[in-house]
Amino acid sequence: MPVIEKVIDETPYIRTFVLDRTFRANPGQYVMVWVRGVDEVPMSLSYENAITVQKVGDATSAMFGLGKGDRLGVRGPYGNGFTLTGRSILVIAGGVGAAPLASLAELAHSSGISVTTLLGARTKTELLFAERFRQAGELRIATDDGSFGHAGFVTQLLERTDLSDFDGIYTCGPEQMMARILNIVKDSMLDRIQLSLHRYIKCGFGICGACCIDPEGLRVCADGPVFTGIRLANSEFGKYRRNECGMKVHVQ
Amino acid sequence: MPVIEKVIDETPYIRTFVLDRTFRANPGQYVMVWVRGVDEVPMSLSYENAITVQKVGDATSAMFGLGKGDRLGVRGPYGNGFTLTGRSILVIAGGVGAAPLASLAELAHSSGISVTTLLGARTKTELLFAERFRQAGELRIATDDGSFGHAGFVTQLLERTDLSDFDGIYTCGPEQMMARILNIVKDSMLDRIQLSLHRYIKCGFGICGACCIDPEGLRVCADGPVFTGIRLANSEFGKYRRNECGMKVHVQ
Amino acid sequence: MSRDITIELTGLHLGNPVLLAAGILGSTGASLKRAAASGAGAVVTKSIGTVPKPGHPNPTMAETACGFLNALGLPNPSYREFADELRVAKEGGVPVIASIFGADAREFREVAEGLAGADAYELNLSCPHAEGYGAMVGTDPGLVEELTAAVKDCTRAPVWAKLTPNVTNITGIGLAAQRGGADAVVAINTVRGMAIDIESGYPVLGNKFGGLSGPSIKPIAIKAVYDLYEALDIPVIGVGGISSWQDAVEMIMAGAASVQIGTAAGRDPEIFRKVASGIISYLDSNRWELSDIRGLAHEVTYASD
Amino acid sequence: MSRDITIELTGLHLGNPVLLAAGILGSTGASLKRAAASGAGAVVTKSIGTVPKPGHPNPTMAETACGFLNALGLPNPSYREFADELRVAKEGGVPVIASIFGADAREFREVAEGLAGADAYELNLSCPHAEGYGAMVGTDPGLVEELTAAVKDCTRAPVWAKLTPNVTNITGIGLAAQRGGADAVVAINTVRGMAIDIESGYPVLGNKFGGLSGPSIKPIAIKAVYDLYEALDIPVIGVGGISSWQDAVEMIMAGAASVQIGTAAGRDPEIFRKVASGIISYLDSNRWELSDIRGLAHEVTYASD
Ligand SMILES: Cc1cc2nc3c(=O)[nH]c(=O)nc-3n(C[C@H](O)[C@H](O)[C@H](O)COP(=O)(O)OP(=O)(O)OC[C@H]3O[C@@H](n4cnc5c(N)ncnc54)[C@H](O)[C@@H]3O)c2cc1C
Ligand SMILES: Cc1cc2nc3c(=O)[nH]c(=O)nc-3n(C[C@H](O)[C@H](O)[C@H](O)COP(=O)(O)OP(=O)(O)OC[C@H]3O[C@@H](n4cnc5c(N)ncnc54)[C@H](O)[C@@H]3O)c2cc1C
Ligand SMILES: Cc1cc2nc3c(=O)[nH]c(=O)nc-3n(C[C@H](O)[C@H](O)[C@H](O)COP(=O)(O)O)c2cc1C
Ligand SMILES: Cc1cc2nc3c(=O)[nH]c(=O)nc-3n(C[C@H](O)[C@H](O)[C@H](O)COP(=O)(O)O)c2cc1C
Ligand code: FES
Ligand code: FES
Repeated sequence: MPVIEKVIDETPYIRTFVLDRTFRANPGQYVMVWVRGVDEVPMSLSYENAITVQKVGDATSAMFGLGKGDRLGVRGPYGNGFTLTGRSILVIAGGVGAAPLASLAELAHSSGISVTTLLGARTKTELLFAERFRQAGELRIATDDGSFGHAGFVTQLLERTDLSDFDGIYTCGPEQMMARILNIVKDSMLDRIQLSLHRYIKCGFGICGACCIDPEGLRVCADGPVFTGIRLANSEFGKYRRNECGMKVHVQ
Repeated sequence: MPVIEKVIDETPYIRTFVLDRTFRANPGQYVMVWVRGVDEVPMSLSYENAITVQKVGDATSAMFGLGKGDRLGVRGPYGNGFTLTGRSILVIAGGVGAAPLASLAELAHSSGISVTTLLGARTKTELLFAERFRQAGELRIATDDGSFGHAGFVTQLLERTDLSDFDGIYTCGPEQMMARILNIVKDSMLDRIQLSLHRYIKCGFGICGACCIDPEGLRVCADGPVFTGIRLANSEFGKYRRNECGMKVHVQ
Repeated sequence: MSRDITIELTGLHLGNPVLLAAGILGSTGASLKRAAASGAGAVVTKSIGTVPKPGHPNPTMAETACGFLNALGLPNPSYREFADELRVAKEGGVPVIASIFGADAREFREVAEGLAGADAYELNLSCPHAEGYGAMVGTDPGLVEELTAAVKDCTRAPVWAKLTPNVTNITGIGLAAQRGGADAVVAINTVRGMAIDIESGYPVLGNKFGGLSGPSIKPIAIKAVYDLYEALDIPVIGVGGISSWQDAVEMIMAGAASVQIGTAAGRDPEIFRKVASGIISYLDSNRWELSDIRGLAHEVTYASD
Repeated sequence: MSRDITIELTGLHLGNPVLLAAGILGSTGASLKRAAASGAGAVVTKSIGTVPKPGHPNPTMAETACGFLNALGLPNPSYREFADELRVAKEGGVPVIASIFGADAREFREVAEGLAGADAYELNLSCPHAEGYGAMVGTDPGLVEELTAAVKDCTRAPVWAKLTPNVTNITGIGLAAQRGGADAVVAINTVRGMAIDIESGYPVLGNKFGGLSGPSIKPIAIKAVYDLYEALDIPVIGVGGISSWQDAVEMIMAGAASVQIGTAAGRDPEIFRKVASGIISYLDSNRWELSDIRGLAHEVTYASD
């Protein structure tokens, strides 16, 4: 089981845990991280050997108590990850959704694909991986409180962007943000937008059914977490998800 | 499970069953042959795709009732097989012991090693694979009843043979015959003689212990069935073996 | 590939004998429909109870040398929420069997009645890792008979009793279900098991122990089905470690009237079609009907007989 | 690699806690000596009874997806013949434990007395495939207590009771052995299982069914040892699916005072030395003593506690 080699404070609520193990993975694939005695939760690989974690509850808080030399249980990588295509792509990242997208942007850049990133956060200090996106291409920033870049949502930046410049759109962030994005892009773009979903993941093996989304019964943990817009257009996405019991809860 | 492609009458009591499957095996390795509803018994591979069976009891009689198109359960190959070394070898085969040795002789011949075979049987019609040995080099024959070749035992042929001509001796046959051979060859030859043993084989996996020989606890099924003379010189070999219960029985 | 492998199972007509097992991908109507579209002859839902249950804390699943351990802990949204999923599932066009659990006869009946419309009920008398449910009730022949009778009493739909292998005598439990009026038994649920992380000493499951599934348990399931087939008059539905058509044929030869696939269906949701067509080719090439191989292992002869 | 892993086990002093399990290669004095020379801390003989037994017809063993099925059927030359082998085995320089079986207390006692000189006796209350022996007696707590007491009564040597996992409640059987005076319990024997040849319908074992061993059963054994460690006061000896030092450490963390290796020792007779030295390196690199990890899985803490 991997040992934590380094902990990087990315923002006041987000830390990167660099592990002593490298995973061969596509950007967008995730691992199941076991914080012993607490919980096991899915986390995207933010580097080939790291995860980047936002403190939101029990397991993530427990992780914030760990440091260099501590161990995490890690299994995976799981899921499909993003598929890179075309010569010019648009990346839209909200909050900790930047985690799987930064390495995608880097991979695209090093493959000669031109990258434009729209990066959003609540406030300036919560912007994640701005420098990585900047190195990979053009970067436009939005903060809810206007402390940096555009004052407002990344979706507003998107509305001002000419989408015909791009062969593909890649996004990860709060579901409401991604749902709005899906409304903004034209129908003709639906097969060229890839969205990484968050759903409650129990097994990660594609066996237990906890993460299935309506109406196709697609498993976020194994068929996803990345889906094209076409797959999601007439789905539960943006409307509801399921809790640990399998009950529908509305996406706020 | 393999299908029998052809049955060849080798002698009145010995038949070769050609299977529709090829085994990658060293000469001297064996397979476990399952005659359903009857028994499972060890048989050397006499060709890469065949076994050659002497009718002696229940399982072998049941096999004699099978023909083209019937199936046999076969697992393996198991055991070590013979190790070929040197430029000139002596092969000594008694009865159905010729089964593993004929392909050894052929392999040696095709590798440019000179082969001399001493082949023995009760009577002329029971001589097994004489033609294969002849093709592979020099062949000398003994029959107990004198119906072909030397009248008497192969061990008498051996006593007349100058062993200094050979880099290795390979033998398989009745235990009494092989024990006598071990007495005839000088001590200096013990590391150059390889003998293939018959012991009661239950599992073939080296797990159950049924085939262990004293005093080293060597497993005939997994460490053997081929051993060098050195390994056997001060062993139970030629003196006793064990029956299905694990009781010692004298080698008659 | 034209041989008929449709079967009548406890009065249900199935296009093929390869079913989705309970608790695998069966937590929503959509995922049950997906299994139906992937060729399952019928689908069994996740086990449903009287009240919403989140199940055990994660980790709820872990891989072993040749299978999986799970301790999901019967997460379910209760029959009230699940009734809707059942309706969606039935759009799949194959029989939908509601797997139900409860602590006593009253609860079992409440869930069965709440899930009216199910084509059959499978009583979970066997989940090895939920306090007070599943195998906690399924190891007691008296309780098994009582619970089976209680559900039989409140529905016309067939009732299947799913058995745990974690007992001294599974046929005794099977006979109790039969006495209670079960139309079939399903064997086996997972085998109790555990794994420990040797770097920390922590059991790898949040619930510490759980149930073993997958290839490791196939020989255990085959033996259970073989014994139940000898002892019972009602059909036996075989489940445990089936990941190929060969495994399904083996289970049918042991005596299974139909088979269910769990773990392997998670790995490959298309497995139902593959297994069914594998069975067809197998029968074709041997010029056999499905009925020729059912229970065949009980009919072979021995020289010593 | 200098850490001390010697243990005291029911009064026996063992150089290391890695033992040869009963029935694997243990049918002759020579093969037991070989296991001792390969680094086993002690060796257990094949189970021995009152009269010579050829065991079941071949096939007596078959490979499964992740383990083996066997139905040897307790072949043995009787204690009269085996007494000599025991003497030879003791030349190996490690404790030799005589595994014994019988149909009743009188037979158990007869074999124990006939194998005087054994360093301990392991009562086979658990072989799943021999009519009238093994698990046929080992599933009844009353019998287990009686048989254990009978052997305790006739020897000063320690008595170990080997348990079957094929029961509803293994700790109940373990407690019965403890009441009977057992100095330790050994868990687990093989898990009942079966496989069928799909080309013919024949069960692959001559005895039709048998016992499953190897990696498949490790999670089942870990759970049994974990439960027995909680319930009993006497040491638990862990066996089932151990093929590496990691597996041995896992078993010890579950609560095993020592471990036995069966199937894997057939595959690699040198395994004892490898496992023992693996345990030493593991302890070294964690700066632990063997006693630090024994039962560790029972001591870990949970946020929810
Ligand atoms: C494919 C995928 C990739 C993810 N990548 C990242 C990432 O790179 N960085 C990051 O910070 N977060 C990521 N998440 C979200 C992360 O898994 C949750 O933030 C984390 O599980 C919260 O755990 P907790 O115990 O701290 O919170 P809790 O107190 O348990 O709950 C807070 C919220 O976290 C979510 N959550 C809790 N458990 C799970 C679970 N097992 N599966 C999914 N969501 C859960 C629920 O929405 C819950 O309401 C990802 C989620 C998914 C599905
Ligand atoms: C490594 C090895 C290779 C062999 N190769 C050949 C071969 O190529 N051709 C051939 O004809 N024979 C071979 N044999 C011998 C063959 O296995 C026996 O002749 C056969 O098992 C007899 O079975 P049965 O049921 O017909 O006889 P039974 O009626 O069962 O017994 C007759 C005798 O056969 C022997 N035997 C029976 N069962 C076994 C068993 N499981 N393992 C070992 N011996 C047994 C015993 O000595 C027994 O006394 C080989 C044996 C071994 C150990
Ligand atoms: C993740 C998982 C969840 C399960 N949930 C249930 C369940 O809710 N109800 C039930 O009766 N069996 C449940 N089972 C048991 C399976 O239906 C099946 O009996 C068992 O897994 C053996 O089959 P397999 O080896 O094909 O998986 C579950 C099994 C797994 C692996
Ligand atoms: C071929 C074989 C023979 C066995 N014979 C015996 C026996 O005679 N007595 C006994 O108590 N256990 C016997 N066992 C059970 C083993 O001692 C052990 O409990 C079981 O195999 C589980 O351990 P493993 O997975 O390491 O093999 C036998 C097991 C095998 C595989
Ligand atoms: S989390 Fe279990 S199927 Fe996706
Ligand atoms: S036959 Fe079982 S060890 Fe050799």
